[in-house]
Amino acid sequence: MNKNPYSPHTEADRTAMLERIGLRSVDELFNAIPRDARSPRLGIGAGMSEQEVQAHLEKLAAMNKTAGSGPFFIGGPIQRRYIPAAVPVLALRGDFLTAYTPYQPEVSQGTLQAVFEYQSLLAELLAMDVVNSSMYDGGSATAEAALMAVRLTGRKKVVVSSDVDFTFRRTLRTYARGAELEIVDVPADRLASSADGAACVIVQHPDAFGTLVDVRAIADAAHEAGALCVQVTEPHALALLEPPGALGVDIAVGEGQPLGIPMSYGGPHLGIFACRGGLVRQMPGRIAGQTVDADGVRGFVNTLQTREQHIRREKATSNICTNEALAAIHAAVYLSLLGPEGLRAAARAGVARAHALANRIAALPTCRIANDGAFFDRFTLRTEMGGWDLRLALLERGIQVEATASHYVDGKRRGRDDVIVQCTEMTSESDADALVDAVAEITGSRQAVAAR
Amino acid sequence: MNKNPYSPHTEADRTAMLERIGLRSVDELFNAIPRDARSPRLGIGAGMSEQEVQAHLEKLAAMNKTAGSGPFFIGGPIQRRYIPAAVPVLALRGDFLTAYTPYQPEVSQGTLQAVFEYQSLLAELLAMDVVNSSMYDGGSATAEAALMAVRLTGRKKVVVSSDVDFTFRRTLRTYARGAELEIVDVPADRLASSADGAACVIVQHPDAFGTLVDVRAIADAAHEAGALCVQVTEPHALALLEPPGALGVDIAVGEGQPLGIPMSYGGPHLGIFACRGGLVRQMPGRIAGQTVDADGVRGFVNTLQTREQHIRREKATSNICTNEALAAIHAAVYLSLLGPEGLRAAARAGVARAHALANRIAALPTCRIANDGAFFDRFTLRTEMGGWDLRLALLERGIQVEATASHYVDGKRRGRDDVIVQCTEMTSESDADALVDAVAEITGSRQAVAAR
Amino acid sequence: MTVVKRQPMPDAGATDVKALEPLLIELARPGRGGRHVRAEANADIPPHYQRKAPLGLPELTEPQVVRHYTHLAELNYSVDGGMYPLGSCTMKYNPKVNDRAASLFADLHPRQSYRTTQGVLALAYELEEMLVKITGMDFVTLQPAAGAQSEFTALLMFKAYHAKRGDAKQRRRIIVPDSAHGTNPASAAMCGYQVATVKSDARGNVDLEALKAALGPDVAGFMLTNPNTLGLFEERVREVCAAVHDAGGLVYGDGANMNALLGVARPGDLGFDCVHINVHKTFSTPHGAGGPGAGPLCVKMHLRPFLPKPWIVRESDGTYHYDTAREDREPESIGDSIGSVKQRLGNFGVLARAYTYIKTLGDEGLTETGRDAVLAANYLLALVREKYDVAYDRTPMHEFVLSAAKQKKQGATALDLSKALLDEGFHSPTVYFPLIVPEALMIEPTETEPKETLDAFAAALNRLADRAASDPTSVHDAPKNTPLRRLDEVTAARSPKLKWQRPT
Amino acid sequence: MTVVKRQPMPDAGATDVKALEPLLIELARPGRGGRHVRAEANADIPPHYQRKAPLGLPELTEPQVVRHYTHLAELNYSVDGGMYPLGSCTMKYNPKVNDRAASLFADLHPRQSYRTTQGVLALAYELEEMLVKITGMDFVTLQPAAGAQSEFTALLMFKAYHAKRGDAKQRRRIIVPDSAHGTNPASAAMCGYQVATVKSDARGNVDLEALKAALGPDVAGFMLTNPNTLGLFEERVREVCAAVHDAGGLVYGDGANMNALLGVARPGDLGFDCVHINVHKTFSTPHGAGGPGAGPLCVKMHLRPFLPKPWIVRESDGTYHYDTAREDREPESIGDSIGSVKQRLGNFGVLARAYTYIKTLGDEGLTETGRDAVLAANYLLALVREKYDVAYDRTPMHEFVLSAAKQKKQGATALDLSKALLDEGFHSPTVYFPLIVPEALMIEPTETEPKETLDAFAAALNRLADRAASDPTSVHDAPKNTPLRRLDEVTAARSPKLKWQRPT
Ligand SMILES: Cc1ncc(COP(=O)(O)O)c(C=O)c1O
Ligand SMILES: Cc1ncc(COP(=O)(O)O)c(C=O)c1O
Repeated sequence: MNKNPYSPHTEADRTAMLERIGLRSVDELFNAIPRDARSPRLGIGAGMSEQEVQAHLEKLAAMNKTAGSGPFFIGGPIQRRYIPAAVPVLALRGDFLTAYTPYQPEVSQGTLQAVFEYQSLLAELLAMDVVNSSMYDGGSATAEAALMAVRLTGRKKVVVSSDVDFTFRRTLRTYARGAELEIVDVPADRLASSADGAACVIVQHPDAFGTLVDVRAIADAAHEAGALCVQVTEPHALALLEPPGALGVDIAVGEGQPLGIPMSYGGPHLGIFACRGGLVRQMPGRIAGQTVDADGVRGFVNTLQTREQHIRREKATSNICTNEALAAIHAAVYLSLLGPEGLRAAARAGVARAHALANRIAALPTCRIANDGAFFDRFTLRTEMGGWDLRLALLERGIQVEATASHYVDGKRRGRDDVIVQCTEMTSESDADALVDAVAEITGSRQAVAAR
Repeated sequence: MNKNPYSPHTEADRTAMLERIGLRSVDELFNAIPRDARSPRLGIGAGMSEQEVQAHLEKLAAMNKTAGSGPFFIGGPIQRRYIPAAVPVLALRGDFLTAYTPYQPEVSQGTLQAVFEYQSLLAELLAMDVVNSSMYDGGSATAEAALMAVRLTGRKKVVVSSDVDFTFRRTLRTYARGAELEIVDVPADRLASSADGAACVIVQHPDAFGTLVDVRAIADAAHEAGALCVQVTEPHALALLEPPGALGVDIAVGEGQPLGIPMSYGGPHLGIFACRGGLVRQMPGRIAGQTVDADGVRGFVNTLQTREQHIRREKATSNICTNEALAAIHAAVYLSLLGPEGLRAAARAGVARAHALANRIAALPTCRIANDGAFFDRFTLRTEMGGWDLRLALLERGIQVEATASHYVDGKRRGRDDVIVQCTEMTSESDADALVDAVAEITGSRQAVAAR
Repeated sequence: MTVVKRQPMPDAGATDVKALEPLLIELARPGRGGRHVRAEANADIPPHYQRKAPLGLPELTEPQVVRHYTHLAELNYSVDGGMYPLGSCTMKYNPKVNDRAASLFADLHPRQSYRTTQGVLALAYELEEMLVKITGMDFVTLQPAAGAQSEFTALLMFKAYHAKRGDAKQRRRIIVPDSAHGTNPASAAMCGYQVATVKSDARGNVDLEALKAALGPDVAGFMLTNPNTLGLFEERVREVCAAVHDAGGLVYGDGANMNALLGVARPGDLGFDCVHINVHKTFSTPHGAGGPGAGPLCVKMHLRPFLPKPWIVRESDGTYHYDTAREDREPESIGDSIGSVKQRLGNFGVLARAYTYIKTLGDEGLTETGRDAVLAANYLLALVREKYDVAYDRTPMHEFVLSAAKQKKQGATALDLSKALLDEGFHSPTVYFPLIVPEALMIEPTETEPKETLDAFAAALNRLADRAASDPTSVHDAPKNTPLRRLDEVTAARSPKLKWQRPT
Repeated sequence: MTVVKRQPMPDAGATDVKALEPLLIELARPGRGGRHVRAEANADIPPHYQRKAPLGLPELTEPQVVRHYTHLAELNYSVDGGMYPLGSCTMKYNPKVNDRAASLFADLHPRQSYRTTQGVLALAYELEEMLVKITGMDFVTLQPAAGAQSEFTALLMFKAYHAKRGDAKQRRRIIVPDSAHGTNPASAAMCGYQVATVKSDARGNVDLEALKAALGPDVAGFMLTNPNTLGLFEERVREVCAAVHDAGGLVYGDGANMNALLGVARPGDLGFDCVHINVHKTFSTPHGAGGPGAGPLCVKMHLRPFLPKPWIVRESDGTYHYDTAREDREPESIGDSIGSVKQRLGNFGVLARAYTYIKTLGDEGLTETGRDAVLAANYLLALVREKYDVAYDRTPMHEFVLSAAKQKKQGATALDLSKALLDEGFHSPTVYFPLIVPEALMIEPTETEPKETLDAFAAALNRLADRAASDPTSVHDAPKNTPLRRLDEVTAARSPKLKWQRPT
């Protein structure tokens, strides 16, 4: 029996194949390899049967505490949202899952139309002219937006709000090392005034802490200064908030994972990337476009490829090749299922629960909501003891939240030490109760609660 | 929004449809219904969103203790076996899952070839001439085998071994009420001598307690007496045991669930039904057969339908209509994946673990193995305290076994009060240790074990 | 499946037969195989019992198996792929959440203690309550695996009921309408009953006079489908049931057409003694290419004692167990129960899907379903009635039966039309059933087909009627555009090939 | 997908364009919709921020959505459906157990504490160890989302490495062979490097003399794919690496072709400073119609300090955490690390599949994979070499490049042949890459295609060569038998339609 359980070759096959090639042993195929480097011992161990490997992975999985196993308020760009049963059933069909990039459009119309529809759905949501077929994630999409702005303006300074998600800012700074850009972090309220000489101004709305931001003002200021305005946003929020396209934004980016894609500890996810029509030739990534076949039947192809690495090589708008097409298909199925009403309902649920929860917590003498303004579906909670210790204390009670204390970027740490509380339609009443009770107890305003 | 979330009809659609029909209100469609019986109040409650219904079912599921959650030794015809990941991926494709019985073979070749291959695979395994495309389960297959024997012999007495699984004997007796058959339960060793005047003799091998039975002798005796021999069997066992077709058996039946089908608390499962070629015209159930299409291309159809209810009505060989085609497709995929070696490995694993476990338990002074002869992959354990109480004591320790005490058929109870221990490839070393330790402790031979 | 003509696969393996897809044995090679279960070298089996017969299962790799079934799947028409208007089959959409919900109960064995399966019992108990409310009956058994087994179960109960009253011996007959589904007489026969048929009247109802004439002290019961297989509501259903009851018989309700009555009317209010439900029709569980299904039987109080065992009992503390197994022990007697046709809760995996569906729809959703199903059928009929004869010209419920008698005279039979419809990209209706309608085309759109699909289907049917009128021979060799063309069923039956022949 | 010509669907909705499947907006109707999430009526948002722009998402029912994507899926060719011999893409079989295993980790958030994700960290840590052993490197980052991001990551590390040694300013150039994949120069450019190209020699190796000539104090590094994109093992790989090192440069290993080297040779033993792995090629993770992938980067000791953060640390007690987050706090400094290109462990869901695959195969399975992959390629080449020009006539590794130059002269280009191959039921090879081979057909069979499929594929290729010779025009309008025929890419690019137009 074969050592690789997926190998079809019987010993008879191998012998016949060698004969046809005109060799006596497979080893002869490797004569070009330095002798002393051939057939290394790997030392990984023996192979396992599927049954054993499945059992092994179940053991590993059991060592984790899943989001669903207790009150869960961690969020940000990656969110625990309800995934309709039909999403994986459709998006994970072998026909999508095991296809390659659609190099032969005649036998890839499933992928190409689904991706074209993804682009169209996101264009509706963002009210932007053009959406590409995906980036790796929200972080690299943000970084690529900056690089695109640099190409468009010829400027090397990038101004970014310090209220942009810290992981996005990390990736931005890392990417910036390549082109040796100057990245300037400023508080949101100083963005407008810092646009001078910048290639772009990057603002997040709603921001990392859930606060709503007046993007239009920032976009206007940016344009004043000859800079572009890049908005980082979240798909569900746009069901209720004025979209980038209506705020004068030039490039809109974000993390698409909440659109029916599992959290999977950080990936694979979906980088949303959109821009104004006029900028498309500098856009990174693949783009599907509509056309017709030789019989005049509507069809789709990957187009504007002269932007891409396989044609333009070092002059390409990006090096991206393998992207996140399957995630884009997930998002398309998700949006098709939810429709405008469903998406609004999911978004409203997060907002309503967050606000209800914030009100209950704000009523605790030991706590205050630290957002500088109205917030959307997450908020920051400030207490005497500090967010870091509160997070640990909550974790001991099986409640998972995020602490701003871990928001370091390149060593530089943001001042505040709060806890961020994210709500979605998955946040239940009992989750909310658990959090309020625990916070009350930990921060010592038990009586206050009892009184209520 | 519609109350039925799956309904596509907008109010505009409904109005247009009514107009076309020439009515003003939908109510007018129901004039034939007695006034006082129209539009009853149902009182089930309001509909739920998918998210809520999923959460509700997860709550219900959490109220069960799954087989995988602890040492598990319950088995019999329904067994906990490893299901390769590819089985559900393939068998549950919408193309199979949401198709109907293949009434239009031109657009149902997927179902028909898969079922034809199921029949062929089972014919190989059973070494029988003909296998039908499925019965409801092993119990109804056993009952239908008796009815078929009655039709073939014109006799109304059915002799069944009391070592046939009790649920099968229950179903047999229930079915027998219809044709008013005489069902005679006899110990396996008296089967041969009781065949006189019987339509058939029903023997199980391996039997309900795992014991191996000499089927050939019984088949010979049955044929002597002009009776048919019906063997109840288990698919994995046949990878290692001489098959019914080689033992002179006329009709072979069994439960097909272990072939890649989830236990699902008892169904949907798969009734295996096979017979000698000469008997096929009296066979119940659907049968797929090979033919060609108008272009001479090989294809498959449901055939020999003149046996069936939709054609023969009260003269049909059975009333079965909807059967378990999808389970048959599961079994076909499972057998294709495992192949002869895989099936043998799975079968051997059960046998090896059962024998190892039996040896360890037999070594306990308080226990003895109560099988009357060599056994396959399950055995009966007899103790002073009785199987019933032992089972409960084990359950308190999170170990699940079956007690023969629950083997009542029509009120008549079998004498023995043992515990049955089933092993499969899923039985782990630690499961075995847990059982041995618990039995030792419960039955009070701790020291004896410690000594070891 | 998108309806298309297929060409044989290129990697068809070493076979010279013309085929869309090779057989597993044609793909197999000695020595191939995967590694799905843990290897185990030996098993201690006495030589006498060891298998000597060859174990001729094909040897394949997982990649080959995946391709094989992927190719086969693509040859199937399915509800996921298109409209499936099979009359009497209620091929509505099968919600995906139902499948996911059911999978939560996959790893449970029916012989587990009630102590470890409270969730199962709670679900089943509530499902029984819901079915009682939907049908207007008093009690339910979830045990039957399908409609036919439910019929058989009910008739066994009829027998036990009459036996209890002492006249089982004399009541040897079951009456069924001439429009009845084949399983009805077949189930009666399996119960040892003689089957008598009553004809339908001009309006498609049971001929009440004929029924009365047939009724007598030798009648055990009457089996009635309502709406019947013509898609028509039995206009004098209460008189029919009363007549049977007056004769000491019981009325069996075949609930295969229950979709039309959801929230519209309840069999329990119409005189039936019991009714079965095909959850694989009415409650959206997928049909699985021929099964599985589930056929819960709902009965009135007087039939309760005869229900299959075990029964679920709910304690005041909200826990559940089986009446026959408070301590998981069977009782000394199961009383008047007929026994059991399947263990415990039957096809629980299917029932869990039905439960999920009913919970999702709720009162209003169920009612909307019944009303939309009937509306859709009437709309579709309105679109095609000019071109086809309508078997019985009455307002149908959820389905209707056309007759292609006119087209047959023109030279195109119902069979021809059904095949030509495949070329149009639709599955065909049920044909040649019910038997009392010549060239029957039995059409059930269900509530889940959008209006534009109904329009497209009607247009296709009407195009075919035109072709039948203008150029009937053009449909004789249909279908042309399907994976295979018409199959030779005659040879298949005359010289049956029921399993593959190993290449020698 | 079985390769077949499709006809537009009958329930194509209200669209008059000729199309295989309508667009979502063509299927939508105002007022349609499902009920997937809990209803929520209000959300407190200041008017200034509220959406005023219309939210033009299509309104559909779940049944419509299921049919739509089922129809679309059927239009795709896939590995599950057939052989996919795209050179450089390693389209091997994607085991189903890998997907199931990965799904066990779906409900975990990357910002959870290491305390609640020990299983994740244990898996990732062991995967790093396994990759070290397979590549012969010292350390690994799992962060890069794909090969290209891994290249970019590595080049950032090169830059940091040279900066640390003080000569980053002068080292502005990256050298790539003329056979390099497009991502190589593109990644270099993203790092602000100038890109220089060295030509290949007559045997398809890097022209060592040309390389030496190009090397100098201004060179930061050299990017080498081995086996290269011609499928050829770099015969003087050690001299090549040594030359680069002598010039103070670093050697990047593009590991896209690692499948050929599994258990056969380790980049770490050949002189590379680092190598990336496309787990979506070598380690069987599904390509998802264009992604996701994962591109772990394996490096030698001297590059370790520059690896992206965080790093996994294993405590003596067998517990795991991140070096930058012992208490989930970030450090004051990340040292010489370039930062991070993705958070924490990158595409963990993909990496979990790769881990499952490696565990399944083990040492012997991996070795057999490399050997079978190379054997299959050489066998296939032997079957087709008479009819096509072979770009470089040497024993290839896991793939080989044919030139259709001869056929082009006859009147059939590589493009024509690739389209005609679709009609034969096979996916086409990679065409027109590498750029240095005229009319390139780059063919990679992988180890999972059975011999009989290789034979069938070779027969098809040879049939096409014959057609090119006898009747070249016959391939000009291929494909004829696919869902669509050749698409008009020119118009698509000249007047781009990049999203649907709402029907007005
Ligand atoms: C009217 C009618 N009665 C009974 C049945 C039998 O139900 P089942 O197929 O579930 O056994 C059917 C299903 O075909 C039917 O249509
Ligand atoms: C040789 C080579 N290098 C690099 C890449 C880029 O890898 P990825 O697509 O994962 O970004 C590829 C994949 O196409 C490749 O074939």
